[in-house]
Amino acid sequence: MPEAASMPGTSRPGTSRPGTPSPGAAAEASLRPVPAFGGLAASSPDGRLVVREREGLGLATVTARRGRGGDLAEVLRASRGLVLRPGPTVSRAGDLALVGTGPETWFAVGAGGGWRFSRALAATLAGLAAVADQSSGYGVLRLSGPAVRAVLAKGVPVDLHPSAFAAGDAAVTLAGHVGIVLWRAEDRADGEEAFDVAVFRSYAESFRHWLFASAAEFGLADGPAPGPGTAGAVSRPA
Amino acid sequence: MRDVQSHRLDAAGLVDRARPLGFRFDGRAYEGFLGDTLASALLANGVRLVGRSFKYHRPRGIVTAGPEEPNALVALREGARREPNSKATAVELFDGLSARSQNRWPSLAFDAGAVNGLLAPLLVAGFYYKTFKWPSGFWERVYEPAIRRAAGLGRSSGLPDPDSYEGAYAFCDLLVIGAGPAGLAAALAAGRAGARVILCEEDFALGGRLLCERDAVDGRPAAAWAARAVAELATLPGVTLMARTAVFGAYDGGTFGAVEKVSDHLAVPDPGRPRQRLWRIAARRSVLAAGAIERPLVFPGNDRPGVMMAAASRSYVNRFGVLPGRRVAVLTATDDGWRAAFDLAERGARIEAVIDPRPAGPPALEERARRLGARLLRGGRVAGTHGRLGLTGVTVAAAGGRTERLPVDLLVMSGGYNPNLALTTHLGARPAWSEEIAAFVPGGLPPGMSVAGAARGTLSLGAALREGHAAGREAAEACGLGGCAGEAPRADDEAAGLAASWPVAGARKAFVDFQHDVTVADVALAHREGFRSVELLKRYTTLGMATDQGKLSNLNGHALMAGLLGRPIPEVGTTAARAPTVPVAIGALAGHARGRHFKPTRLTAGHALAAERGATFVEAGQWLRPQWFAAPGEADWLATVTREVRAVREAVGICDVSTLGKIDVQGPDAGAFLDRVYVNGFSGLPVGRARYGVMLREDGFVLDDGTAARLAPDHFVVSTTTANAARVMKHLTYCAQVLWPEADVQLASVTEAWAQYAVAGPRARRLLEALLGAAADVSDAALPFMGAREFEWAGVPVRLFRLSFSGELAYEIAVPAAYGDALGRALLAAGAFLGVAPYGSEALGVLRIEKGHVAGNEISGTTTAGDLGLGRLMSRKKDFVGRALAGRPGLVDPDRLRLVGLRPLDPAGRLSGGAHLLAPGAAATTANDLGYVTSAAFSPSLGRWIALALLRRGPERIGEHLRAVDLLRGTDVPVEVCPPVFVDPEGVRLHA
Amino acid sequence: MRYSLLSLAANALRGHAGWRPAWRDAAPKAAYDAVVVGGGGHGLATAYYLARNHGLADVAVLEKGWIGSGNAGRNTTIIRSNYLLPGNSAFYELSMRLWEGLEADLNYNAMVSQRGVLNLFHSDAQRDAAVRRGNAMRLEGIDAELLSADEVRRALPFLNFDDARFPIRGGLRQRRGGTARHDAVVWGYARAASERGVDIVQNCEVTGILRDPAGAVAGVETSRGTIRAGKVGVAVAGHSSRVAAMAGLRLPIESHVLQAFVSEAIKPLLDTVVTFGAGHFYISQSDKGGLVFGGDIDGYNSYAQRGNLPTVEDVCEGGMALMPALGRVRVLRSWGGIMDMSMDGSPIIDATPVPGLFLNAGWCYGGFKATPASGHCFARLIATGTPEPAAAAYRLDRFLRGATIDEKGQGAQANLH
Amino acid sequence: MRIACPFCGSRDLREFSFLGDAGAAGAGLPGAGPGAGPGAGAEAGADAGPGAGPDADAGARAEAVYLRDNPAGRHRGLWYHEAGCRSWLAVTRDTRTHAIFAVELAREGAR
Repeated sequence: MPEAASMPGTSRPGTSRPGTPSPGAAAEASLRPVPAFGGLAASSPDGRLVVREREGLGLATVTARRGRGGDLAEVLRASRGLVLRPGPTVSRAGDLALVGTGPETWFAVGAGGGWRFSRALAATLAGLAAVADQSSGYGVLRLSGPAVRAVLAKGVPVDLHPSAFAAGDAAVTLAGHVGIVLWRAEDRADGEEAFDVAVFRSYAESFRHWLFASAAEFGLADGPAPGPGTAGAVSRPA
Repeated sequence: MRDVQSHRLDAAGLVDRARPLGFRFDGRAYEGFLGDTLASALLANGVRLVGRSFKYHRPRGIVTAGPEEPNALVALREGARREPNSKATAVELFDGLSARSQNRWPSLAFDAGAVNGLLAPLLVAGFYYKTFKWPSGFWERVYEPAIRRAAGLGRSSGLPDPDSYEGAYAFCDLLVIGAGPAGLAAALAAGRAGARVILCEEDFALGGRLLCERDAVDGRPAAAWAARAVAELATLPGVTLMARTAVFGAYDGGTFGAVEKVSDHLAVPDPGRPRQRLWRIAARRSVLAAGAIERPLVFPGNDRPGVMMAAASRSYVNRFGVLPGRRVAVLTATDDGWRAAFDLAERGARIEAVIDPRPAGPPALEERARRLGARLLRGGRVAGTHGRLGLTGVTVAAAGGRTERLPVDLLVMSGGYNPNLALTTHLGARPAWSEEIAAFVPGGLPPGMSVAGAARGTLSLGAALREGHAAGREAAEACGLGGCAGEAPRADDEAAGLAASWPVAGARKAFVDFQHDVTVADVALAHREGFRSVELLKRYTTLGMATDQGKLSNLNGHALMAGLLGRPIPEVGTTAARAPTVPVAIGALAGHARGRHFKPTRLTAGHALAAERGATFVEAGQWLRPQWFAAPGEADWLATVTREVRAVREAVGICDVSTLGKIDVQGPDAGAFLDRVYVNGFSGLPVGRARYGVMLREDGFVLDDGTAARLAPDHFVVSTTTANAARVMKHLTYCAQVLWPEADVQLASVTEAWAQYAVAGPRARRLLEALLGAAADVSDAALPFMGAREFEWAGVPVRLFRLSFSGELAYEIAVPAAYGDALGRALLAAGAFLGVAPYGSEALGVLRIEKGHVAGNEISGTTTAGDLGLGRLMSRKKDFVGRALAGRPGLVDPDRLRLVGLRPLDPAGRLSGGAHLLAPGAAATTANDLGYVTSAAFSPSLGRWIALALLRRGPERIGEHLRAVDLLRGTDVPVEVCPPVFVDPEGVRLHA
Repeated sequence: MRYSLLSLAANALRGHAGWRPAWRDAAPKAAYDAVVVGGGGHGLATAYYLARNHGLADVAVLEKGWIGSGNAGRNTTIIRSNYLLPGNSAFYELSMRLWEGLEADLNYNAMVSQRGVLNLFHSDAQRDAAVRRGNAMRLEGIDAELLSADEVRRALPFLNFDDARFPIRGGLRQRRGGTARHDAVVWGYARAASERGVDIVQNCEVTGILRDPAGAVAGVETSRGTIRAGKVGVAVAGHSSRVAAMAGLRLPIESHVLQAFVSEAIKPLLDTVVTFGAGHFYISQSDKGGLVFGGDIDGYNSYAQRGNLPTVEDVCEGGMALMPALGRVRVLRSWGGIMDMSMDGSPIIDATPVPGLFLNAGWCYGGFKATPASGHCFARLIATGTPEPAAAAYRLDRFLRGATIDEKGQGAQANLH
Repeated sequence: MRIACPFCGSRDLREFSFLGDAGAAGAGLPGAGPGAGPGAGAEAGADAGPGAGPDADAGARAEAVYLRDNPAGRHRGLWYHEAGCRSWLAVTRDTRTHAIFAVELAREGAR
């Protein structure tokens, strides 16, 4: 209990006003998702760093059942045309990417689908892997531009030089005190390097502060937090 | 009105005379140039008195031209940006710089503290150990405050540092430390071969001694060659040049710490830029090319302003275009020192004398000196110096002993060179002694490091360049890069010839450690009293513990001790060097993590909603949780919490419980796995059901508690407490990977993936019915207590558990966290007609205390399941983590403290956490201590304060009267011991 | 030679030529009644109290390097008795009482400075724990007081109150706590022990423990030859496992490195000892002006007297979070000591299964403040074979019995204590 | 210090946490694998008393849990790549020099 307070007052549970159900909360309402970074999009004035949240992704952790990694790879190849590369790398096929995050463990990224993505993946991998939906668990930012490595170097203790971290390479690591999953994305159309960073949702604001502080010298301005606001209110189906 | 630069040369040097910079020292305005240090600018203006010494407050001037400076310490900048103890020799001049002298009162020229000098006979090394012991209590009140006031140098502003700092990581094939001749050559060789090279230089200019000496490299003036080398390095794609960056520590695995002074050369940092940046550099190889530091000579009065190192005098005249003195005496035990006479004379100084204690030396030097009109005193010495606040003369003694006073304003000295080898010893290697240069040189080296140039004891320029080149080439080759390293640069192999000139006992007021006022006599006293190991010498006299870290003083002190012991210097040894090699701002080492960003802040998906509803937030580990939601008119938090608790007990409340840990446990062995990590069984749990479980540590004490629900035969979701979420995940990972690697079980933390609200109170079911409609049947039959369901509602997957922490009819409803905000709003909207109230962690705490549920205050790491009344959960039919050690006698001792409830005998009595329990009439002693209050709360349901407590033989004492005694707050409350469940002990509400 | 202002003045007149070594640098004899292994604070204090309290002066202290070269000279000089558990609080309070009389007893100014120790708390749960601890202290007769956040602010206005990630909600203060000059404690005990006839033998490393045919201790093998003794006390914290292994013993101890730091000397800023409750950080200011601070151990077992950067950064982050003015104060030196991290965070002062071999070990971070009581209790154990009541809980078999003394509740993981 | 994680590659010390001597892992446990374990169907007996009774084996197990060789030299310890791939690693390292000789996944080199 906090330290000091008067003896309890005599206030009654004043909010207790029984009545009738509110029609606005009808069961058939649909819920609007709030992206982890609130749909963050920012750029330094000269384009040296561009930050954009990748919204609506399907995300899942995939862990092979004991001894079934080979079967899992085979099923992915057969069903999705995805050739699973070993180690901390990204394996891609179409809209599906599997980021190697640990032995026999992947961070699966689908270009869309949200929470439904993991359902489909789990069905594909039934008996071969544990699949856990993480589409809400992480926010994913795409960072790109000529300053991107200089900014990441301020918190990521991994060598991201192209000679050490090539296209398709991935790392589970830190950005400052925040854990991240990081992978080299396809280079931008102008040839500049791009990285995807997945951050646990609850850390989004702290990561965002670190990112903007670290990129301030490149002109990425820190504005008001575009965190969850009223955007998530219940809305009726259109 | 600014002073003219009286000692600035018209030409010469690398300062930019077109860029004048105004600055102030002790309030007086001066002018210097871009490229100056504060020290060179002060000298240019004829300022010689710069500071006062630590103990005797003796006047002190500028001795060196680098970061080894012991004397010229100033307070830099004003206000919250004040930086005490800044070395004027390492401060880059900027326009508007302001500096003040330190450790003096009322003024630098007249310092009352100088009275200490008169007391010097009493204030010898370690004097304080022998006195100030009497009378008792005087130490803290009288002696110590006086000593403390006198000690210290500069003053901290005490204000929050307004500038920012940051860290950064860098990786390279080769780290070159020092951009002097050897470092430039190494970087060129490796860079040309294609290596990723980082070249760090502490100075703002690259070139090291090349900028300060009148040498030639590859036929060019040294400084011009350095400029060309730097220009070439800048074109090499793999090379990163880092000026103003000091490598301060070598750590394991080829990791180095370095601090970059990003903005210290500016009045204030540019927007978005930090003041300093901490680099952690991981290097496959490293070349230490940090040069060497010239050693002072120890003679009477060697600390007077106007006595300067010979190499420093050349830096001032050659690099900064400043003549540090007009009438000069040179005291040198090296051929190298003679160069100062020639360089200073070249720029107009009159050389009065060259005193060289060596009996003979190269005739060419003597001939050249004679042509300058200087007197030569071979085998001579300096017997004393004169001048109250600055040098006005020296008394020299010729070989025969005849003394003579010479009028000089500058005395330069050269006692040989100490290689800058500290980084070689950070991982434990010890230096080796070199008779050739009479100094310690690198012995062992950290893995992957090589040393080149003066840092290795190589004191000729040509050899340093060759060594640097070779080291760079070899490093590139070791990294598999065989590209062309080019040719080694060429320069003269002029020898620096020297003879050891060690201080001897007996000289008066001859200083070994300038800043700490350690004299020859102090070292002798330490020897006399048995402090003869160099480490004991250091600790007893404080030799080498000043801000210059003994860079100038250590070897002279150790040599003196060696002489007193009659043993060779290498046998006496040297003290261990440890990081940092230069003092490093604490702000730089902390970087971004300060203030509100000291640790990350974790926010739930319901945070914005809670904020809108007026929540007060509280830290729960890294999370922020709503503590309560104050309503208008409520007198204080207790009124608020009381209302929230009543809402739950009488209507319905919702509480964001997303911070609880959630671990997905899948696989054919998931049930068997949980049987092993929980004290109770889970493999028999039906699908669609949840169970409360307790985990133990291997030592048998409770680790955590929570529920696990079975969603499918091979799929559980385990919940943990907020505080232990990471620890439990780590523990389960350990169990799965290390203890039972053969188990087919897969773990994933899904804490972040789900937003979860508790919906609690007699109207909870009605709220859910209103919310979910036909999507789910929440009747008692369909979802009984401890039931768990998954279904889709409103387009999202839902997990609905019938769990209760409050003891009321209650549920926990979870949706993917992206929909958490919407769920919270939907719950409030759907429940408005029921009087739903959001409640915070405080009400949650009250509710659980009323129900006797244990939490962090009870699961403290020292309680057993039995202590907490959970012993009956411990299965006897299976083994589990902690079972064996839970059976140790100490853990099953009936005398242990066990969980009970307490209520004050006086209904108005108030209880507080941390009070101890005593029997009525018992004295307040440890022997009578029966236990303590773990958690206390005002119970709105009972209308009185209640508490949980851990009490010796607690359950046996139910009904007894005791006292809850809080000696800190002065309360003594008679209480009755009762069962820990205060509300609805039969669980009727729970099963409603 | 007695130390006093008078003797100092008298010597000053003679150019300080009259001083004698503070202790005799003895060569080892062939045999002693008792040998103490380890010339740190604990070993020297043990020898002193053996001579002073038990009349046992035929004692040698064997030090492998120079006296005080281990943790005695590598700590942050804090003294306090603000312990929670009965097994600890009585012992550390005995130590505090001995500190309070130490200088008169030793005729040596060890600069015992009772400037107070303030432990900050940052949450209601931490406050409850602080109150519990404070009350436990008061029950033991130890001074303790609870400070509100406002009271802390009045005392230490330069702490971070306005922009803190974990706001300061108050503190628990022990006024009698404070600091002492660590090296002087070593020298004071050495001088006093030496005056009572104890041989202090430096550069003498123990390489083996001699046993008689019955298995009892008969002496030690050293780098300076065999030394026979019927009683051997081991006080080599940091290296206890290595010496115990010479007698075939395994200990509930892991060796870990703890780093500490001192800043450049500045004028008085901080007049007490402060412990940050929301990070691993504690700080005080030495009489010379340096801010002395430290934090957590590096976390991996080690015998190298040095640590790594992550811990350096972690400590400095704590410092900046607590005292934002530290940004422009510079770290001057760092060092690492090897801690005997015991499995419950509390020490061991006990006889061992080897007759005649006694063990003083497992001090974790607590060794310096314990110096006087450790020596006092260990001397009694060695001399009489029975433990001092204040140290009776520090038994070697407590882990097997389940009678651990776990102040932090971390369990059997050495690096968490 | 840098540790070469078999999965992630060479990583900075700050990503790892140390547990203790690899030899002490699971010392307090019976050592049976899940297949042989009495896991299935094991429920707390309704008649179970307050806590387990003294265990005859407790002393021996406690010794294994608490006592350490604590060598100055080569040592095999368990580390957790907490901020990386979350693998438990067995790291063979010299405790005097911090030189690392071998790093393996604990799962593969388990007892």
